[in-house]
Amino acid sequence: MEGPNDWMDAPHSTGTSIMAAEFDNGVIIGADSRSTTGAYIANRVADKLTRITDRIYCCRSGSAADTQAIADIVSYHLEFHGMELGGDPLVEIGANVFKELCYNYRDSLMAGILVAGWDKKKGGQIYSIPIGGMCVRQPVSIGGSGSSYVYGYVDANFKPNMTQEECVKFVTNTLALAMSRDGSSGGVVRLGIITEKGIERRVVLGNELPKFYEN
Amino acid sequence: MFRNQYDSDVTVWSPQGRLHQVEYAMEAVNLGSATVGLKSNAYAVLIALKRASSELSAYQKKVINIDDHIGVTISGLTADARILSRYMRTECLNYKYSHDTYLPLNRLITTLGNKMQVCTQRYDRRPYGVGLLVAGYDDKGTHIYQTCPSANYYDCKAMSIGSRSQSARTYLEKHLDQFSNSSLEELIKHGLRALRDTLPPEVDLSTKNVSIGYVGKEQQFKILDEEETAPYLRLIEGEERRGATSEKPQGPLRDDQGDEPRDPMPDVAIEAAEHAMDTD
Amino acid sequence: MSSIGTGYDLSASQFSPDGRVFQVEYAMKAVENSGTVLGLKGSDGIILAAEKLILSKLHEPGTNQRIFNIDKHIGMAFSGLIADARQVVQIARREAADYRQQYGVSIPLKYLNDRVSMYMHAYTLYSAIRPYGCSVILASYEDGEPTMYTIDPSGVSYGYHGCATGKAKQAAKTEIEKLKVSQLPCRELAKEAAKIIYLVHDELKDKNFELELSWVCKESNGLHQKVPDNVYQEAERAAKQAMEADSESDTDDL
Amino acid sequence: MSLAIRPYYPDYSTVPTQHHFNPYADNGGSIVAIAGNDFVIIGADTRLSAGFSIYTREQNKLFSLSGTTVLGCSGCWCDTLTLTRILKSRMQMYQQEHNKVMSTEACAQMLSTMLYYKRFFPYYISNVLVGLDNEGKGCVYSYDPIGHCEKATYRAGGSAGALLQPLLDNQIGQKNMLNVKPESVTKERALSIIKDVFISAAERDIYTGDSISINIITKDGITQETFELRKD
Amino acid sequence: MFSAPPFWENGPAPGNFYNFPNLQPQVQQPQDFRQHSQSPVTTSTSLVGITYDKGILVAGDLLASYGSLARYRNCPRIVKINENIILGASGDYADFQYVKDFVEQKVISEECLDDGLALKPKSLYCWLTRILYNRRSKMDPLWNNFIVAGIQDGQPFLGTVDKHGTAYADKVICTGYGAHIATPLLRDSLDKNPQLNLAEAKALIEKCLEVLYYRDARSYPKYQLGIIDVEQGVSIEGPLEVPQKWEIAYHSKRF
Amino acid sequence: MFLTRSEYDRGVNTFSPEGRLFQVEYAIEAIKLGSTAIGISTSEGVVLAVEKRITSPLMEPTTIEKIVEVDKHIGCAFSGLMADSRTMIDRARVECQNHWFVYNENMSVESCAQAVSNLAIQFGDSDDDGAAMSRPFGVAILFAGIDEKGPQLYHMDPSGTFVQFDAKAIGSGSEGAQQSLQEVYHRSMTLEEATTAALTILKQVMEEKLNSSNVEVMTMTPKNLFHMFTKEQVEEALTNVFPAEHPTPIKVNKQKV
Repeated sequence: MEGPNDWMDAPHSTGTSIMAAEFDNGVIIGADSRSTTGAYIANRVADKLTRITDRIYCCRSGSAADTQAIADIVSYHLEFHGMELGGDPLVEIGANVFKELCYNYRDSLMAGILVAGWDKKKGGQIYSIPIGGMCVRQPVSIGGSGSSYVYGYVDANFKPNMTQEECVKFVTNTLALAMSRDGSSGGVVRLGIITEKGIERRVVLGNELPKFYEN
Repeated sequence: MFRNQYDSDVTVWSPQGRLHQVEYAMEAVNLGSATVGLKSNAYAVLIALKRASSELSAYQKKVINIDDHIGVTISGLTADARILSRYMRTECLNYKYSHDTYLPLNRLITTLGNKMQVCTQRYDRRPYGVGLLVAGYDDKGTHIYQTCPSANYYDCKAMSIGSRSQSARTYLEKHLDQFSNSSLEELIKHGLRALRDTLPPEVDLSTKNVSIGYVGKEQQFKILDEEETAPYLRLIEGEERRGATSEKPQGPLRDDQGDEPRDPMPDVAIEAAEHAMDTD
Repeated sequence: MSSIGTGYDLSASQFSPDGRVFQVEYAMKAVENSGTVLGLKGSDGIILAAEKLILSKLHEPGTNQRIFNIDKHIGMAFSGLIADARQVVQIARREAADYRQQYGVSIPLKYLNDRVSMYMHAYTLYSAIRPYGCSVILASYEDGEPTMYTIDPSGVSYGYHGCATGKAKQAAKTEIEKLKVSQLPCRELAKEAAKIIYLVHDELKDKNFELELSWVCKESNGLHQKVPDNVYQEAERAAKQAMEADSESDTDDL
Repeated sequence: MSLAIRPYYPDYSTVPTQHHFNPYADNGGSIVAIAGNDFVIIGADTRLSAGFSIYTREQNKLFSLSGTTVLGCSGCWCDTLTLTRILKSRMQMYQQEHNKVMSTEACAQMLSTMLYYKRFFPYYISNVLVGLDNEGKGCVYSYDPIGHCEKATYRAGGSAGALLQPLLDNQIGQKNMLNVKPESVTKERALSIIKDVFISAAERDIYTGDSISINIITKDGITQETFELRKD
Repeated sequence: MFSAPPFWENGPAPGNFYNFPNLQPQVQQPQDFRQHSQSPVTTSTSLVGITYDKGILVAGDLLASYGSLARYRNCPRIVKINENIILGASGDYADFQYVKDFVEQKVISEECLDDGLALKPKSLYCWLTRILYNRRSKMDPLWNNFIVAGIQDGQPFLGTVDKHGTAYADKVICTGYGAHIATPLLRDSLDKNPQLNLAEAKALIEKCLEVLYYRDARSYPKYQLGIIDVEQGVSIEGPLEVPQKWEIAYHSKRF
Repeated sequence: MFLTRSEYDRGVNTFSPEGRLFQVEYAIEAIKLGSTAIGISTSEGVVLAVEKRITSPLMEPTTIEKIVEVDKHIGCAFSGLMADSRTMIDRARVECQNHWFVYNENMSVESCAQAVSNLAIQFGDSDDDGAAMSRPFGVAILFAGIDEKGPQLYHMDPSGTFVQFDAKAIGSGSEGAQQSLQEVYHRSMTLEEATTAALTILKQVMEEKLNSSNVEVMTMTPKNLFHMFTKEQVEEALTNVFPAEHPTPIKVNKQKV
């Protein structure tokens, strides 16, 4: 299947490592930056952290086209609804709009999405919407093809109510581990720290990633 | 009869906030023959007076079965009654089909009310020109509901509608406190007496012109045939009759306060609707 | 109303020469013909109260209620045509259900109010349909915040601290203005609401009435429901006492 | 292989198993009915199963449609549930529209049209309808899943139908026998034959067993009876 | 079946121009273009349900698996519907959420009526049967096994519906692996003692979950227990731990 | 601005202050313009006799069909707007055949009348089941049939009301004819007597002279079901009405109609 020329007919797919984790006053989202068609790296510095509203972001995995379209629709929807409400929509609402789309079109879409954000009512929140369109809130969530290699690391190292910098380190480490084992993930680590103030973006370059055992 | 320019369509409010077309439709109920509904703790009974258009014709059906636990009597336009009862039957069947239990009466009446209301708000419809008395039994016990063309409905202890029904209501109000513990037989007797009060003196109840239906706990709605009706009629035979004769001649069945323009009393469709019938 | 009867008042889709839409004004009249309802926004929630006229001894108590639940956390009281109001209730309930289905959370009252008033307004634009003959009061208590709106048959809506519609709306509003509603807790407001309803009830024109009281507040955990029996009885007692005191002082004056 | 044909899960390398959805299930069960001059008896086992798993041991498969008509169903249980619910609604609609209870013959014809109406997505049920006709005589109607209707005096249907029909042919129909007088079966004999054949069926058919429920229809109404079978 | 019916047809709605009387022929909605090839994705495993003398117990673990990955470990699937119904589900978790949301809205709408009537277990059971059957008839099934437990007319009721709309009620109902492993255990116990009390029933359920944990690779040792009792009403307990014994490992060292 | 009664009779959706729907009542008036039809139900069977109005000598009298077969066991006579009747008869036929197809039994006369009536009441109210007619049908129908309850006669008017009758007349002469029917009808009538009575009354209310080409007669008996009289049979029946020596064979009605 993965022949030398598979990129010619394979669609863009964010074979990916994505994650999000709650910390004491917000959430941190993170992703690798590799975008592949088959085994060909179509973009090595892609940005997989997608803005929905100022304080709601999502991390996308699955078909690039599907997830991008969904994110655009949801973004439009929430901006509009924010105006109707006269305030920022809740993260929960954003997650539910994603879920409705993913569930209702579950047979035609291929999308695994993490919705993360901050709102006044419940603070930092993460909702995981895998293929199939279920939706569940988690304090920490990982997704994408790289995630299967790091479940153990996350289970072992995540603690509730970390400080921001502890959490940044945790997310960076997790993603670096995933990227080093998953051929479809790689490049740089992009981070987003979402708090009441909005988002702060950071990048950890590919050559500056934390190193672990490498044999 | 007073008329004005605001009564041509249901979509027109009069300056006093009335809907004349709806009020006129209420009059259709008073053109029908009288019918009585009353209930005890265990039974709900409907008793109706049937009319025959000619010596050679059969009597019009007045009591209609809706489901095992619901029956109605009608007064007004029978064609409209058929449409409504068909709707109610369908609602009951659908609910039973999907929920494996009887449709609670109040929910049926609520949906019916909402259906009827639509007809009072659109130019291309007209209000249903029929009043119903609905008797039923559900988890909340026995019920008698009254529905009006105005899409109003009332949960009643007892009620009578149709022509000259005021006399029956007077009877019912007078004996109201006896009903709740009455036996079925007692209840039917009360109903028959109330119905008889609406008759002109020269007419009496007979197995031909009376129709009785009842429903209760472990008693599916049952409409009595002539043979079954006769014993009940015999029970009240010979009793002295009252009411009826002293009644005022049938006038326009609306509030008579105020003359031209007799508009200020909002008598239909608002919860204050019953003025229209009180002066029957 | 100089243009009454000149033919410009027969359709909701027509302006009169002096720029009014009479059909909508007439629909408001229907509201003024019905029993009084009021809503009071206190420090910890909202009280809705209604004067329900009893039309016949043959009716069961509790028939034709004037206060409805729209969602778990939203209540609605109305005055005007009951059949029309029930239709509005149905619209509001459907809006609330749709919102939950779409967004996974319960509907904010501000949004519901927008939707329902838009609906009612849509019925004032065409000659083929008539405006709704009812005014509604919507009330909720969300995240510690009481909110209350009223919507008129015209589709206009505003938020209020205290509001009344129906027959005696002016008298009731005057009474409400005497209170410092926003400082009172719901238990107190229940009494005040009952007093006002008893006070504005016109015994000469209307026969008996039934008092309906509901609340949505801290004590009810943000749920809209009928007030508990003890609160109801207390309120009714307070109202009757106030009425007696009132009539005594009246006779004194004479 | 192109993605268009088989979706793959980037999240996870081992793809969850693909299921082919078959809308039908075979839930087994057998029906036997015997009609006499003034009665008709129908029996059905009460085992509801799928493959080697017994869902329940006490599932009634007889549905009384009116005071004189009973339907026995076996096969796809979800279809049975749906069909019988619709039938009950249709019985009530008929009763209200025509002011009378539907006769067994009318019911038999209606069932046939209802089944054929679903010709291209049939109810996978083997139906046996019994009742008294207008003269009070017992009658048995049997159907294939798409609505072919056959009137008989005795019939076995369902998972053990093929096993039992020859037995009934012999015992009731007196087929292929020499020197026998055709005589109509008595109620007692019919009842004992039904019990006997079910005992045999339970020995040979894993989808039949646990117990049988029996309805006996006479002019006086429907009486019900149960009879235990082996429960393994 | 799931979407609310139009309020009334051709009525005016906000933001739309009202075309009166709107007598154009009704346009046929475009046919559903989705392909119905779905299969369950995130799934949960067995449910175990048993009737005791005064009520019903339903238990199921908290895991939602993604293939063989134990991905979500806090997914409750036994929910209280109202004061006399518990609903449990195994199978696709997204489908379960969909149905759960729908039923919950149904109950809220009912509570709004405030007429003192509540959905009955047999009604929900029947309604679910119709929903699931309709979906299977569209070849677009909801990939679940539901268990409805409740009290109706003072009697415990335990029923189940599967993705076909196959429905039955019994004293013992298990779904998934439980149907093969737990059902025989429970049936045996009930045969021996038809009138279990609550404590005995709880012990029995615990035993079943223990065995299921040993033998079902998609199970998880944390579970929820739904109890509906004629006298005590509804309660959902959990997360509870499945008791485990591994001493047997010492005896089979040689393998 | 004073409005006359005519203000309330424009639309089928308008009630008069008395709660009446004038459009429907006017439709009932339309029947009184139609030709007369008489139906009598006896224990032996039902007879229908109808006047045919031959407005021009150039017309082919046999093409005026005033009595039609709906099913073997149900026949109909109608009066009023002929064109409207076609739709209703068509509905009756479809319903009867459909009933037979689904239930393998004959539809009862009452159910047949009700089915047609359901069509008749679909005016004015564009209900859930789709489009509606903007006026009521201007037809009255007599349903004569045999079902399990024996011979039956039903009458249906434009308002959709249907009632069972022992004997009923519709059309322009209906008022006088109905009165005559009340006088002559008795429960033990034979079918032949009924036929004679129907023709006699018809003769009295018709403007034309009664003969075998301007009248149609049908009997409905348990044995022969729907049977339309041939011209010869009509003539034979008429001999009872016009015996050579007596101008009026049965004394029906002194009143001049």
